[in-house]
Amino acid sequence: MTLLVAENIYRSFQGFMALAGVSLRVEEGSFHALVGPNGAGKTTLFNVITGRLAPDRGRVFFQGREITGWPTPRVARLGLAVSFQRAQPFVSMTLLEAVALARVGYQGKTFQLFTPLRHLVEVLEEARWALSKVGLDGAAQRRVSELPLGDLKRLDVAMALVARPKLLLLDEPLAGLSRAERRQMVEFIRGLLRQEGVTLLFTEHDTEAVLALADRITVLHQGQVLAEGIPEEIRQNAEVRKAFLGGAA
Amino acid sequence: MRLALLLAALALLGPFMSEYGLKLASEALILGLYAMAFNLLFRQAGLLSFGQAAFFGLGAYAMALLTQKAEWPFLATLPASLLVSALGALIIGFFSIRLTRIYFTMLTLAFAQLLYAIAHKWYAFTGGDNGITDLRPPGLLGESLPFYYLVLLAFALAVIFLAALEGSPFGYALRALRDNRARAEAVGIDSFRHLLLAFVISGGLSGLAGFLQGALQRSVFPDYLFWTRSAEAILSTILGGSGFFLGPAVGASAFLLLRVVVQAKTEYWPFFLGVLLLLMVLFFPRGLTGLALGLIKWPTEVRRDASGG
Amino acid sequence: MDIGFYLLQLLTGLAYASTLFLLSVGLSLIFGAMGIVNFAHGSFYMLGAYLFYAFTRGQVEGFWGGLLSVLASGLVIGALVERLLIRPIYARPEEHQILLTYALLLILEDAVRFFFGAAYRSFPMPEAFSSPLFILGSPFPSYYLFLIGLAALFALLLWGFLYRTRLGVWIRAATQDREMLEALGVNVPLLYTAVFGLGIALAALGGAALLPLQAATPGMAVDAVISAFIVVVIGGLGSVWGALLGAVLIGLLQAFGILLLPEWAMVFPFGLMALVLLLRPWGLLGRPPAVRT
Amino acid sequence: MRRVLGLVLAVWVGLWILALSLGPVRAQGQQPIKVGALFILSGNFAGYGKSGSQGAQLAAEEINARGGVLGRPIQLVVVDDQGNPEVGVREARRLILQEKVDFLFGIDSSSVALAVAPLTDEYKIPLVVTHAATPTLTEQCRPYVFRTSNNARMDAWAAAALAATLPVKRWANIGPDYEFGRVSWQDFITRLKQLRPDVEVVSEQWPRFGSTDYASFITALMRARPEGVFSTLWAGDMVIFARQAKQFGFFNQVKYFVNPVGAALEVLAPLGKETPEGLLVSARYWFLYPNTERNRAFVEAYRKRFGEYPSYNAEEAYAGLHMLARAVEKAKSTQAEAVRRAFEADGGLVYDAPEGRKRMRPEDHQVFEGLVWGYTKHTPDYPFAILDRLRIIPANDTAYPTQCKR
Repeated sequence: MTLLVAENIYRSFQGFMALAGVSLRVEEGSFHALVGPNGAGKTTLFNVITGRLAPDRGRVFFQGREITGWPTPRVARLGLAVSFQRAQPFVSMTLLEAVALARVGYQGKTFQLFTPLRHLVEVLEEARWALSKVGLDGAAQRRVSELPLGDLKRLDVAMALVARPKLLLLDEPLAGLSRAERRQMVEFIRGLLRQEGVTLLFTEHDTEAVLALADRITVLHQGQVLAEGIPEEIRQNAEVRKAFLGGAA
Repeated sequence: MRLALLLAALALLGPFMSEYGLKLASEALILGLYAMAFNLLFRQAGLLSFGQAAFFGLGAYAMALLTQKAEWPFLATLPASLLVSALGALIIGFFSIRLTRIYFTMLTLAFAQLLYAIAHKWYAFTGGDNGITDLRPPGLLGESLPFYYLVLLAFALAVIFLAALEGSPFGYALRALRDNRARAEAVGIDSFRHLLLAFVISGGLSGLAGFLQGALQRSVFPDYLFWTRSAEAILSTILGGSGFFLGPAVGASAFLLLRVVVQAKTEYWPFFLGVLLLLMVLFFPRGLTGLALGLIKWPTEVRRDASGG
Repeated sequence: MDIGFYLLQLLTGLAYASTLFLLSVGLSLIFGAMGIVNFAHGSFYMLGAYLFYAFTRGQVEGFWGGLLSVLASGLVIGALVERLLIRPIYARPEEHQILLTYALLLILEDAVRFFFGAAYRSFPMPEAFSSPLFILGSPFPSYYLFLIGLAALFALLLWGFLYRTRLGVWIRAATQDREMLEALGVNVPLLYTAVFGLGIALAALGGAALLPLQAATPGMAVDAVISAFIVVVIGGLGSVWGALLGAVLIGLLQAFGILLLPEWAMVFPFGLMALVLLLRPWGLLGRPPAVRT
Repeated sequence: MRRVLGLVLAVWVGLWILALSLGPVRAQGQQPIKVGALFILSGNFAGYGKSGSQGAQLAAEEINARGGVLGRPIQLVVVDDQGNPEVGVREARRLILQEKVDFLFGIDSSSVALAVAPLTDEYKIPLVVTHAATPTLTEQCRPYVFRTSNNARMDAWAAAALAATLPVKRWANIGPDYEFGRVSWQDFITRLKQLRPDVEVVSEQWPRFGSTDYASFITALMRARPEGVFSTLWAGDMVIFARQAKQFGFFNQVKYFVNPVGAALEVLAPLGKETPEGLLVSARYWFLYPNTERNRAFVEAYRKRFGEYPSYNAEEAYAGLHMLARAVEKAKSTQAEAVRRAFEADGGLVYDAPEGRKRMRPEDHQVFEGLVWGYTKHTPDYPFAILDRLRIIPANDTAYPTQCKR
């Protein structure tokens, strides 16, 4: 079953056409990579899907239901979680509180004014699960403001994971990580997510990681889909090589 | 736990205070409640509202008009005051929350001043600048001690509610929106609805403070809606230390006491108050509470809890 | 339909606008360049009026000299206040600036009352402007024309300064990107001192220039700061032309509004401000804040 | 250093909390009669409050010089109510409960007077109002509130009585947009229409109270071509309006400018030689009237003590305190009920103040007195304009019937 459909998306910023008729289909259970040089429109497409930006033209469907133009919170509550390229943590909280709040957020139950967060047993368990999945369960009580960048990235992923999302969007999960951390994140994505049966749509520059992880790839170039297919097709595709490698054989 | 201790102490202190001490303590608690209501918006949601006087005044006028013109019994006007000020907050919030930073602050100021002008000009209904007088609650509540306990009860309930709210999912959601609005929205937190509810709660509590102040002062005037009244909430909160849960209440009582004490001594009290505020901003940015905690060196555990960790 | 009267009413509106512009342009400049919300702006306006009275000791001959000395002392006072009080709190959040400037408001009001007493201080009308001009038969005070001219002159001077001089370019750049300026080797702290000094000097001059038509009273600061905020918010925080437009709008609104609705003169400014904030929050000529991605 | 500063601050504040809440310190020795005076000592109207407090101070010194009242000295405690009703109530309570005053006194602003008045019933402490002019206070007929100066309705009626004698049919108004301005105009024009049904109103202008620009209002007024303009602009508003209107040639076109509070020295002094001549103005007291020994002695004493001429606010406070002393002597007690009866006894207490005879009306505790009007005129021996061609409106012309309604 096709989980996410983006149909003929157009989006421009003061004349600059960021997306010119992009279509994308993400099958359930697949690991779909969205690749392309900077400015190709990857993040813009992400923002359109998550509702941060409304498309000029085109429609977005999730589980067959149209969500074009829905605001971000409503899209998130459908089980479409996103983790940003630049981790933006909740600095005033501990890790456990941040992830637990994310859980309540996805459930749409943040309008509870009287029951303390720390009494919501189910939520805390889910939060600890998500933290353990990204290897941060030991630091649950530490303050977010004291975390190094690498951990912040993993916390951000945990905040998406805690939603038990149907579709997880990762915007350049490897950006800014050291070689060791990158290898660890790739392992995490391949091993864990398969296990949880999560469908993943992610953007990434590191072609080696993309080829290792993705079972389908869409290549964006100057706001248009240059090519789409399984990793092998993409590797041989002349167009892709020309665009990426500047035409060198 | 510390909260309960403090409230109990205030309750026990009641009978030992002089008549004037009771009046002063009541006003300090009322202004403390008002500053705490402001700090809900300011500290939790990161919104610097300059229009809290609008809700303070609405609550006071609701009580005054209902008791004077509609002959309602005093306590019956309490829910009405909360409702009117919360409704006012809903309307003003609906328009203001879309804006950010200084523009939000300025729009809330504009709305409050509009209400001030209306209260000032609608002579037939609000009595204009003659205000509404003779609002002494009949019977028991007209006496200082029972009224002090009413104020203390209102203050206690509000503070307990705010403490619970701070630890609740809603409180965390507000702080998430303040820390990083985009990330909070990405985890399903709808910023407009959460901030509006926080605005309405803050408005209702400010209305409660206005209701009590009107009864304490036995009169309500357009001045309740004037911008200097909104500034008072900000000054008290920063003087007391906005980073601490009870900071605004400490700041409000200190602000009131300083005005009363310095004013009794010299005609140039604004000068001394100004110098004190200057010192606070430059040397004690964490406010009196930060200063006090620094001095007394409480065990760090308590301090972490006090700052609503 | 007597054109003469409506022209006269237009002129009175512009006259009121010029007083509002002189009062508020400094506030807009300071907020624009430094993002400082200066609640004591009205107090420096009041200080200018009282200093003008002190320098000239109320003697009409001292008029022109008085204006210049107020401008100069305003610059110095502004620079000192920035250097000693504002600089330590740049990094601080907005509410600390509000608290500090509010404290200044309290201190200045009492200092003025202590030195000058509570009586109203006014200044005789200089002879150059004592005889009114007759426009289509009805007299119009020449001093108001002087004020309109002064406001227009300052608008032009500021425009030239901000858009045609290197210092001006730096000041405008400071609003967008302070780091970039520092990268270019601009001494930003000194720039801020200069801007704050200029803003305060303008406010002080505004206060002084109005004395022949008004009177200095100990409580004028609180009222002045509210009028200044209304003008600046309507025009657009940080835009000098915005302050001019905001002032003209309020001036004309009063001049013609009182013909239609004399009852509601008091509500006009706040109504207009709320309307502008609802439709265009960053003001008519202001720039929308950088959209956070 | 910061820690020490903080410690000192904390201890200082703590001490005061203790002092305030535990009760007052009782003054020993001969029990003085304590009078708590509320005046505006900061902001735009500080000038009025200062002269009021000076007048009261002079009276207290005179009373104590002759042995005080009932053998007890009068102790005046002056506080700043800032013209703010809430501050007024808070300070009044402090005076009653902390300073244990026997009487409250003074009050410039009408809203403060209306806010403090209910406390007189609650604490049985009499209040003598010497400046606030709102007729509403008189209509409330509170048992322990007394006003020893005339109220705004009396001024309006006096103005109407005078206006009726002027050759003027087309009237206009420019007044501050709040209760005092509104009610005064209402009373003036209704009363004038009773006396001269032929008058008509050609324009009403309502600048915001405390505004600093009247240009548009002046031109709008002049367009309506009124022959007479009634105005209750006072304090800084009147000073600024007069200066701006003069620039427009307003006073040449408008023959009669009538302002019941225009003759306050707080207005005439700052205007100095710039005051337009021929304005028909009044104030509750004009220091050059009446030309009696009593008044000259008062003016001289005040001038020697404070180095300035007494304004109406100073004389009203002076007379108010003396009248209160007279009532206490008559009552032989400072107890509220006794003092009330003393004020009301045999047709109402009469007191010969520097300005003339004051008689307290028993029903609503409002003093009725003759009012002095005059046309402004410059003379070499005063730095400000004085009143010429005086017109005295006798008390019974301004004594409107009692209307007690609360």
